[in-house]
Amino acid sequence: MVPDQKLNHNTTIDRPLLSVEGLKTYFFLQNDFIRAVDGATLWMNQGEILALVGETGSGKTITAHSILGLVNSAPGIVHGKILFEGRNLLEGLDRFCRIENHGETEIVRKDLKGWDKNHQRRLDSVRGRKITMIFQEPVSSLDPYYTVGEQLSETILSTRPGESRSNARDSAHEWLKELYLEPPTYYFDKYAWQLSGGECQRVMIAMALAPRPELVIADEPTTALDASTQTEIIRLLLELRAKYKLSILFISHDINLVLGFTHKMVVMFNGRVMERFPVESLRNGSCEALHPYARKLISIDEREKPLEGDDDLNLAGRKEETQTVSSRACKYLLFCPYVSELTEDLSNRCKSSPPPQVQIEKDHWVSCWRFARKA
Amino acid sequence: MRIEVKNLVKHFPNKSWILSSDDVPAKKAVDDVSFSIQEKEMFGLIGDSGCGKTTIARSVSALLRPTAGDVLYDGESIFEMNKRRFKKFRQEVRAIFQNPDSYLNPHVRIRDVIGEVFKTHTSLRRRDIDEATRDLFGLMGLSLSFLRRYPYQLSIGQKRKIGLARALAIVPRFLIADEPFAGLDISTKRELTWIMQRLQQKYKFGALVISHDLESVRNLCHRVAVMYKGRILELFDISSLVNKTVYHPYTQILLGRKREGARTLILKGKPCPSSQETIGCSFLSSCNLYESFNHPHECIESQPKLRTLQDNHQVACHLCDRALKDR
Amino acid sequence: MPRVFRIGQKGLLSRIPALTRKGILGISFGTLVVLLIVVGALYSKPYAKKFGRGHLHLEHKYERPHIGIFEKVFCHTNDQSDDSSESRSAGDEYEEDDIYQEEGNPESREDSASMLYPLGADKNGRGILAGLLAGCWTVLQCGVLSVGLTLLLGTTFGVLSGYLGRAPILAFLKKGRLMEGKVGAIASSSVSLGELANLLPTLVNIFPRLVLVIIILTLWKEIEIWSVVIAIGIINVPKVSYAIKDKIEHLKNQEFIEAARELGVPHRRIILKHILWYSCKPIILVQMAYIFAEVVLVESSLSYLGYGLPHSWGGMIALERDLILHPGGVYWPFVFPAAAIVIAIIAFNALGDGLSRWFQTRS
Amino acid sequence: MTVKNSLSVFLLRNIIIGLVIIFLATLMVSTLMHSASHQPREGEQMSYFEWVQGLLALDFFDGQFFVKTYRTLILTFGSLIVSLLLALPLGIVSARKRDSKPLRFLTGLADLVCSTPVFVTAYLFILVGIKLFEQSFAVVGSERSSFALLVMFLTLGLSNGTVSEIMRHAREETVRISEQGYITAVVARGVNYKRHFAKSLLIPLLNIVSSRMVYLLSGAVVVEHVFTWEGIGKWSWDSALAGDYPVVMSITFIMVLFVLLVRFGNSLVASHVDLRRR
Repeated sequence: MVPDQKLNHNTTIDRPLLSVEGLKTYFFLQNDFIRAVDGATLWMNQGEILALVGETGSGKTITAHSILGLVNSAPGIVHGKILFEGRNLLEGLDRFCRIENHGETEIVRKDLKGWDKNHQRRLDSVRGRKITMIFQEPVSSLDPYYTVGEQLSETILSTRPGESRSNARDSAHEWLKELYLEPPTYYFDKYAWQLSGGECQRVMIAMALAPRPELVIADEPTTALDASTQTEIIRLLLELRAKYKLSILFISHDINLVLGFTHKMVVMFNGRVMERFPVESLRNGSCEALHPYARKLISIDEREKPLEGDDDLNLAGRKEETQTVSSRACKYLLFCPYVSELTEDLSNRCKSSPPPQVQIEKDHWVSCWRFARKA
Repeated sequence: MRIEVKNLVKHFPNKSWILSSDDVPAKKAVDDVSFSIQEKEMFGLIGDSGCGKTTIARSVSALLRPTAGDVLYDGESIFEMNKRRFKKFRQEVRAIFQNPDSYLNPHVRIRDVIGEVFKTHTSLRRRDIDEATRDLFGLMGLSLSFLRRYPYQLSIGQKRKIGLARALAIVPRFLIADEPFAGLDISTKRELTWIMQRLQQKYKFGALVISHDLESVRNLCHRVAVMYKGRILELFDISSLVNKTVYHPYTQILLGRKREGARTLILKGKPCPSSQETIGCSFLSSCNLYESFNHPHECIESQPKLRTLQDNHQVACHLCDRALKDR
Repeated sequence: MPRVFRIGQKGLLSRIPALTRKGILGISFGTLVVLLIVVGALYSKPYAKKFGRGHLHLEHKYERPHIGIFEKVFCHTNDQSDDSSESRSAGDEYEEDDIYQEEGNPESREDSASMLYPLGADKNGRGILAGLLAGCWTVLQCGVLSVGLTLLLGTTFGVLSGYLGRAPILAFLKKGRLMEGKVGAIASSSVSLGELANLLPTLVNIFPRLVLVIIILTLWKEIEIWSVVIAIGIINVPKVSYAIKDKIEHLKNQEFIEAARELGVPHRRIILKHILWYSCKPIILVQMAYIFAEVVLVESSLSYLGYGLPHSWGGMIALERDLILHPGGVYWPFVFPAAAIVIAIIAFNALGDGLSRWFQTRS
Repeated sequence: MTVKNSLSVFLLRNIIIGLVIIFLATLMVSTLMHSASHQPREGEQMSYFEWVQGLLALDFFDGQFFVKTYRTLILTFGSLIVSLLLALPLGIVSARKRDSKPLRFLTGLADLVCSTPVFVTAYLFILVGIKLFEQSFAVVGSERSSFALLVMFLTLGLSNGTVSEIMRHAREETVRISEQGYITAVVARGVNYKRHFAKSLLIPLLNIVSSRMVYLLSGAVVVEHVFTWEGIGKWSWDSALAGDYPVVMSITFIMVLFVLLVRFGNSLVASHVDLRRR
């Protein structure tokens, strides 16, 4: 179990382990770009838990997939830096992809094959070795045709070349024991469809931790699970984090859950980062949300009555409106309650260019033009 | 007018091939559950997936014949109703289904989805039906542009609303909502809750709301039952949820997903091993009372019965009253 | 070679992939050929009346084609199916318009010859074009009738076996304690109404189709259209019924069927409206196209083997069997019918493919 | 229940169903034959039960019968291999590289060419053979050069839409599988995904192959006619026309048995790979 103070004053060294800068991941559908991630910028330090929070379609999962290079539908990643341990995973890939802006229309020229080849080569030493991932649906992300143990030992083998099969089996058993899947011999020969969701998720965690990674990306690891299992899984994650000195990028849509145990929180909306909090001071109320969207998202549980425009948050109904807004404008422009009281040049700025990230205090950043002016 | 569920039991036989006799023990989805819902009462049924709450919903809406037990509507069993009475029941008791991607026929426009309700239960003409549909959408705050769309053109939240509209098109006296909030974002969930509250205060229909987390029914329901593995563990008024006087450890876990609760729960206490089948209390494997009372034997030996702890607060646990004394 | 993603208007050429993806290309090609066949079929009777089809003109044995490009084509020795197919489709346009301009005056010898033999003549001095047109008529008749029969039977069996599903037929025996334990389990779990309804398609499906067809055809003394229609119609039943069965079994996991039941919609209406009309329409249309291709295939093979209908493309090829082994530069008697068959089959397959893509993109 | 038990149950179930189907199929054929319009020759009026007795006494299975069956099986499997060799790589690769124009063109071409009827393909080959190799393959008699055999395989394998069918399925299944969550997970683990991919692709491929078997057999009828290759396909056709009851019955029996065996093997392998199928 994790002692309490380990969370409170965070024992994290201030060396950015992972930092994503201006990442853009697009999809192309029916003659139009779906800007799943549109210039997202976030960073996390060694040994801390960063929560990436947003609603469905805010591009948090796509961000995670882009970090690991799992986006395989065209055009995919078109721009940005992904620095892991100071090394850019997209080093020199921009020569394969050009973005041309002709006023509002945007043209992307991407050599998919060349990009892919080089990207994979850069990822080889990182993916599955230093960065691993835990997925949302545990059962469907395990191969139904191989037993759990086979897949686990296969993972171990692939990370430690030259290891004998029997050793791999043994360490697989150890890992199963470590995740309280007792007796390991029983679970080793099970198929994913013979186990419950929680058990599958534990196996996934074992697979994610077996290579002794630096960073674990947990993509909504508890959403598909039951209430009672959720807490167990998170407990496990924290326990193992303390044991192996992991950093965790925890993606979730459930703020209440996240506020419980993370260090920093990043709120995403429509593929951009809106605000970044130190969770501790947010919990004890010493800092409060400044961005209208973040405030709406966080305070939503206290309110009994709806704010006006609450139902507008899902964009699917308002596609035609979003198309009228420039792709460079602030993503929240359509819903921003302050639009009316903005000054002329400010509103022009909101419409014309993406807001910068402004530091309010330590670890508290907002990307909104209103504060850019103050700062 | 009330709905009463009496000792409902439902077994699902394992899929039987030819030559494989049914010696395989059938899966007990619902195991001797009984509760009753008064008129104009919102009754919440909370539990993990696979605890049998959907089975209960489907038997209450007469889509599934229980193995044993009965469901009474106005004191009359819904499985022995005559045709006319049953048709009336179909009109008065309506359900919202679980999966928004599949309870709307992907090839049918929304207009016809709603229109079908009127076609089945009323003898309105085309024009009147369209009129009624438009009124309904106005009431639910849905834009009329949806009428021409197909389900795949809507977001999950909108599909949910359409499902609600479909259920309330002809105002029922009783609503069965199976996971009406599953898979929704917080904001959309909120909005849907507000809509349901408003309509309930307007039309005063009773409801059986099924959900997997306690929070979503907190300010919707009047009474809540917590289920686990086909049994009801705790049954209490919403007031005791508000001032946190719930006693069963499982309910406390469910409640614990509130902020500081989550914190304490996640940080204190050890990860428990995966649950095995027991003859005793079904919750034994992850019960912390069981730990703190150093493993009393009655928990292992007998399945606890649902018994009254305080006025209209029932718990099925051997240890809860002891825990109460110790407080 | 960078791939370009561009918002907004695109050139016509760059749209072609999208068109194929949506299946519009396939659909248009298919419909074009279908129209050609229909026109040919309709025109076959008057053409035959005008210039005669049945009786022999032995002096015209292996008359060369009277359309220039074909003479050029057949100066070259070897030919592949695809360029001959081009020539065939080109030939169609030729037929139609020079028929229409020649309509009035077939008196002068050359004209009548060039009218009779625009595509040359066969061993018995019959016009190839006349045979092709007659074949169009046969294919159309045969196809429409037998596809109709297939759809009727297939839909019935499919709906029965899919909707009844695993409802055990002998369950009541178990309930009535007539059969205990293993036997009861066997009976109730093995023989379900659905499987019973599925029996005939299964039986038909395990037979080599041509063998079954010939066995069925021996029921009649001589071949007429009905026997062929029934035989071909029956052997295609499994395709439809399986497709519909699978669809329904997929639908059963969807909640909207249950939602309709909850609403109180009667079973008959659920089957007819929700299952057949709303959900199975696409499948039925797609299967229709594929089955039409099958019909062309089987019908031509039948008459190639000498047990089919009289005026058929397959028969025209069969007539030249021995010629094919040693063709002295005489290819047209079997190139044109072969091209006709191939194009027809390809067109119907393309139509089915296009339809399925079209329906996929629509939902 | 344990795996071994379930396996035996599974086998028994398949065998019983197979027997029932064989019985019904032969019964159906015999009724058809009896009600056929031909007048059977003297002394060949035979009832179903007599035939069954003869079958159990193995009367009909003389050397000639086995030779012909053997020839047809050779033809069928050979052409199956041919079409698999062409269809599988095309289908899978075209699904992996969706936006490569030459591949799309190639698959389209194969799709078109391979839906031609058998006899047309046969004549194309014959013509090509005559033009290029100065020899015709349609030699009367049973002995063939291996080259001629190959041509027959090609003929049957490349026609009647077998190739296009298998190709379509391979393509669709490849797309479906590569969208599965577990493939993504495997890639994210940095493990080589090919093993997982192949194993998931196996079952659907077996299904389509076993379902194409019937079509190949019926195509064999025509091929044997064109190349005068004395197999049971041609034989069944002729004897059906002649109303030769015992021969037709036993050929039907053999063919149905063959098809059922193929399916049985398919479901056996499938249930071995995927335990859920038991």
